[in-house]
Amino acid sequence: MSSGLFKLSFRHGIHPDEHKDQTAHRPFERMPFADRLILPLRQHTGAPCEPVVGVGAEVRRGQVLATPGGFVSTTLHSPVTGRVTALAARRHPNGQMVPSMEIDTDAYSSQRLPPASSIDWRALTLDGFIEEVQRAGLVGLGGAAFPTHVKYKLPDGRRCERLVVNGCECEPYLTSDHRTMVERPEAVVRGAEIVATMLGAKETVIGVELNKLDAIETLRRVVGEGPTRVIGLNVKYPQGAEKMLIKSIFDLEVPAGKLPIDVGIVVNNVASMAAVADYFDRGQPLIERGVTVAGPGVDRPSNLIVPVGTSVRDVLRHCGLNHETRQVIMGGPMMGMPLASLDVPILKGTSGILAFTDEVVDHTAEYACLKCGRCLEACSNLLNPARLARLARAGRWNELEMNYVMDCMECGACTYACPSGVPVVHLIRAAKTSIRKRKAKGE
Amino acid sequence: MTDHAVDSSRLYDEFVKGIWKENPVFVQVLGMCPMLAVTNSAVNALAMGLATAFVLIGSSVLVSLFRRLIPRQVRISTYIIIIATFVTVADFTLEAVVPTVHRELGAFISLIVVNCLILGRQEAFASRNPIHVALADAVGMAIGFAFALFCLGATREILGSGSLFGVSLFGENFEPWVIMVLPPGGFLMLGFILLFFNWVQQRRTLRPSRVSPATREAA
Amino acid sequence: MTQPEPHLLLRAAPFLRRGLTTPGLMTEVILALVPVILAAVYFFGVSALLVLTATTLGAVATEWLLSPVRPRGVALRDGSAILTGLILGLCLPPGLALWMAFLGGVVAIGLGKLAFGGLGQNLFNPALVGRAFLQAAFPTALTTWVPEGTITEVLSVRSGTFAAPFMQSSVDAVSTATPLGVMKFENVATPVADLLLGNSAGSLGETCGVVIIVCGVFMAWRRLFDWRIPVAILASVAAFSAVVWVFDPQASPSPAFMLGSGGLLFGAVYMATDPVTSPIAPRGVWIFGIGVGALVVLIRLWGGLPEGVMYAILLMNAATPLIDRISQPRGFGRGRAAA
Amino acid sequence: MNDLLWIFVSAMVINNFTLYYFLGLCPFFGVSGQLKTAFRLGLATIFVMLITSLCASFLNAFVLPHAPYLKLIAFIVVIASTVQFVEMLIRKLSPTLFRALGIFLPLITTNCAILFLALTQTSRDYSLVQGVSFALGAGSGFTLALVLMAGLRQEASLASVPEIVKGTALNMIIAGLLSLAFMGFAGLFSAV
Repeated sequence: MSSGLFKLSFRHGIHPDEHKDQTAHRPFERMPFADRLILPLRQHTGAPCEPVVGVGAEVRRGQVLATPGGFVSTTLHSPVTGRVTALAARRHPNGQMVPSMEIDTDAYSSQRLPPASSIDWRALTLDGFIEEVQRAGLVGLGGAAFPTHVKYKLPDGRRCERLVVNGCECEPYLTSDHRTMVERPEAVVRGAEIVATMLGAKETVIGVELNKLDAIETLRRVVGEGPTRVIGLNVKYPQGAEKMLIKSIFDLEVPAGKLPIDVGIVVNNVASMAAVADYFDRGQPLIERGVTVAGPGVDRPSNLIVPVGTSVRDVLRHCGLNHETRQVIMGGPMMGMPLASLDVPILKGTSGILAFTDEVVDHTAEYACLKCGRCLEACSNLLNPARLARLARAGRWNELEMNYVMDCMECGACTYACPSGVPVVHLIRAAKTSIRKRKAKGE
Repeated sequence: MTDHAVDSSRLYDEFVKGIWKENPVFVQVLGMCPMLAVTNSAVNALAMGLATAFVLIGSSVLVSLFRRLIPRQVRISTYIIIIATFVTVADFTLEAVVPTVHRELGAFISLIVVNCLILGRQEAFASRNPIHVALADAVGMAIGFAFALFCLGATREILGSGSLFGVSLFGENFEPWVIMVLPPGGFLMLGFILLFFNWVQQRRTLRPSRVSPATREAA
Repeated sequence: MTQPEPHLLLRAAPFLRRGLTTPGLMTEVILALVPVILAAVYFFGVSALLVLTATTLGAVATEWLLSPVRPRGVALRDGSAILTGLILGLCLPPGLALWMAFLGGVVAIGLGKLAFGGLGQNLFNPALVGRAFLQAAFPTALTTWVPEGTITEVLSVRSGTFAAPFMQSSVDAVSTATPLGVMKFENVATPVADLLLGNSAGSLGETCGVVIIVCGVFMAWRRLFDWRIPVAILASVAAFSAVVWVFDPQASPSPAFMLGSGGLLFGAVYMATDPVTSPIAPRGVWIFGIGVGALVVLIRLWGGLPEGVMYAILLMNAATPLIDRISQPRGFGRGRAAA
Repeated sequence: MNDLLWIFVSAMVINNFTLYYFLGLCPFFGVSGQLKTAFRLGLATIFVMLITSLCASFLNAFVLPHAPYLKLIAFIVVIASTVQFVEMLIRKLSPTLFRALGIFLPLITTNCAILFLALTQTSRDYSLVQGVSFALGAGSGFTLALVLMAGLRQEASLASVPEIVKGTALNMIIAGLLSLAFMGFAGLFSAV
């Protein structure tokens, strides 16, 4: 227990109300297969994938639908047995129309995965392993949906010394990672073991916030006396951000503009680890994921195993969407996406669906910035958000860059903390976009 | 139009512009050092205005007269020496005629030499124009400058001492706003006057657009 | 089975707020001023109330009339104009002519705040701008101190209070000097206990040290201001004056006297802590506080004026942009600590 | 010693050239938009003021007693040419220093603060050392005011200043408030 009691943390950050008890004790249930799934060809960061089946094709559950469109891209599998009915532009949760594949579920299929043998990963080279991970369609399940295999491609001259498994789940409301750790600790540890062995990491650390004591305990029991450590971390947002997690665990700051691998660390989400284990042990690619459905807008908050591509409307109906809902968020309440329509699919990176009613929707009126410094104390990136917001309003691009605006990870802590209701992170986000555009134009 | 008419209307334009449209203080914000330092009373302001006018007009005429004789390379130094000469004359004259005012203005009379307004007019105008045009310009600018000084001096004296030209305006019981004769009052008062000036300009530019539809209808 | 499509709100993340609001914070600060106001009324009677009303009216009227925020009056909702008016009133002498107090409120908001674009944009503390303007405009009236009252005289009002606008307020026979004045010009120190309990002459809000300290602790606890500012100011005043005092205990005031007298406590708690005009980063805040403390000691001990808190804070307000510049947070993964 | 200190402090903060005597307002408003330029101009001014003070002491001792009516012209001509000479010297000796300060030198020569320094020093009959103290005080006071002003103006440039206040009026108001704050230094060290 000793290591769990250390005050492990990073500087600044915020303590929003957790709202996790709604679902923290609800075990995963399986969401029934919907009649129709929509699978955008781009559910991950990077290039879209390229379809290998045409309209009208009969597909089995787990069959490859599309192959990677580049290295930073991944494979797409069919979450159901059924028929491809369309290959056309469909609404993406981000609001844009993107090329997607539509599949009608075969109502008479058992939807059983075809039996597949486990893969002898120990026989693989690192490059072979990376290919397999890409073939599994894995992306980071924490929310950013960055193709997992890309992280394993170590840059020249870099070695992976340590593997960090991210079980912080610092976003309020969300508990799907929590449930994964409690219900499938073996898979999490097994996945971590596979990755650590392949990357040659000497040390594996699973970081879990101390508001999930049962998860810590369960994981510790599974880990036993092995080389893997489970570390309890003080609860604080945004601890789930890679660099903050590394700071908390190792008291190490990843230099600005660099990646964790530059200090010899690879960070993976707990659910991603379980997905790795699923693929290498059972041959199951990433076709479904755990999603927390919560918020006062649903009558039955739950943790669901949802086939990727299921529409948000189906998921919310399954949990009893009520009439008071005013706002639906995909992801967590701090960094998630607001949905304009419910007819958008659950993606590989969707960790939660939150339905907010008027009571919880933020109605803060905007007042003048008083330079009170609360955003500064919230910013774990050690920036001066108040100044950045003012500069962003004035369009002072050069000064913004001099004040490290590009370091901002848009965690939203500044906006959360602002008593004047200034949309700090929105201004910063817009400024970053403008700066990137100007750079693209200029160079 | 005859040449003569063109000439006289141009003279008039050059003369008038300095008073309002290109007022050296309110619009060009030149010569602020004497502007603020000596305007704590109307008398001082006026004396300073007159002294500056004398130097400005005198040196403009002289520079314009010799404009073809002054070599380009040393023109600035020549202007400064001409100006300095006039300032010395003004300095000694004031000392002889109104010693009290001279004492109050102190070193600021000498500082007319480095008033950027005067040097600026020589460089930008007098050295490029015939003598009568230069004279019109100088007189206009001098009046504009003196007018601005007077405005500032008068307001500061009225608020700061409750008097104008030393004559008490509001009776015995008036509580003077001492700050107005102190340095901060100078800055603030000029700020207010400029603000007022901006306000007038703004209303002028706003008015046509606001009124135009109605006017058009009426027409 | 058919459910109505909820009319969905589209606002970008984050979707949660901490639940603090600017008007809420302002209200709390105003509440924290109430004990000081009550103390002022206790010591100076009705005239204290009159002065406070006049400054607040001046401030509010100016904000209403000149604020660019439309519709008119919306700018008043954040409560900052009232706060400015009250704080200004509390640093004026009791019995001041009401038209002067009103003018102070007008100048504080007009010149100190609205000229720069309103709340959050001002460079100098508005209340102090008003106070410094009055001090420079009417030096005599602003340094005419009536003795702290007794309960029996609660209703008495100085005759000059109601002087017609722009006219002198005739000076009453009874006037006295503040403890700092007595110290400066007669080298006699008022007992510290009297300073803390309010048994001395001075501005409305500054005489009763105990009340200010209690309110300050309350505000620090509610995190209404950065506690570092008053701590830095008071500690540095104590430290600097202690050094001087140790060398020359006869001619210089004791640190305790320095802390308790004049507007130091009031200024440190209510005026220097204005977030708009003080640095934002903790490091900058320390520099700011120590700067104020050093200037206070400098002006009080070697300057021509008995009291320097107001000027010290104004000067450090002026230096705040520069301090902010050198005390920027360093950025995660930058500087020494970066791996 | 106290005398020198008082001359220094007085010229620096009590009777600050810019905020009390309204001198050097052109560069004060012209250059204070940028902090870095403001600081460099300030340093250059200190330097020119030192030279001015030395020149004025020299002229007062050797030239002006014979021709008092030449005071103004002599000051201007001698100071300008000395500064010009020093400028050439710096350009030769240290190009870096020249790039940092040199470009400002000719500008400053025509600054009324310089002439005022020379005239005041003369009328107060300062000795050489007193003159140097005076020049240092005036120069650092000018720098202080300039740098504070630059900081404030940069801050104000981010504020939503009303249209009619923007520009010179705002600068005047900032300068006025700064000057008001400097009134706190009144009488500093006068009792010492």
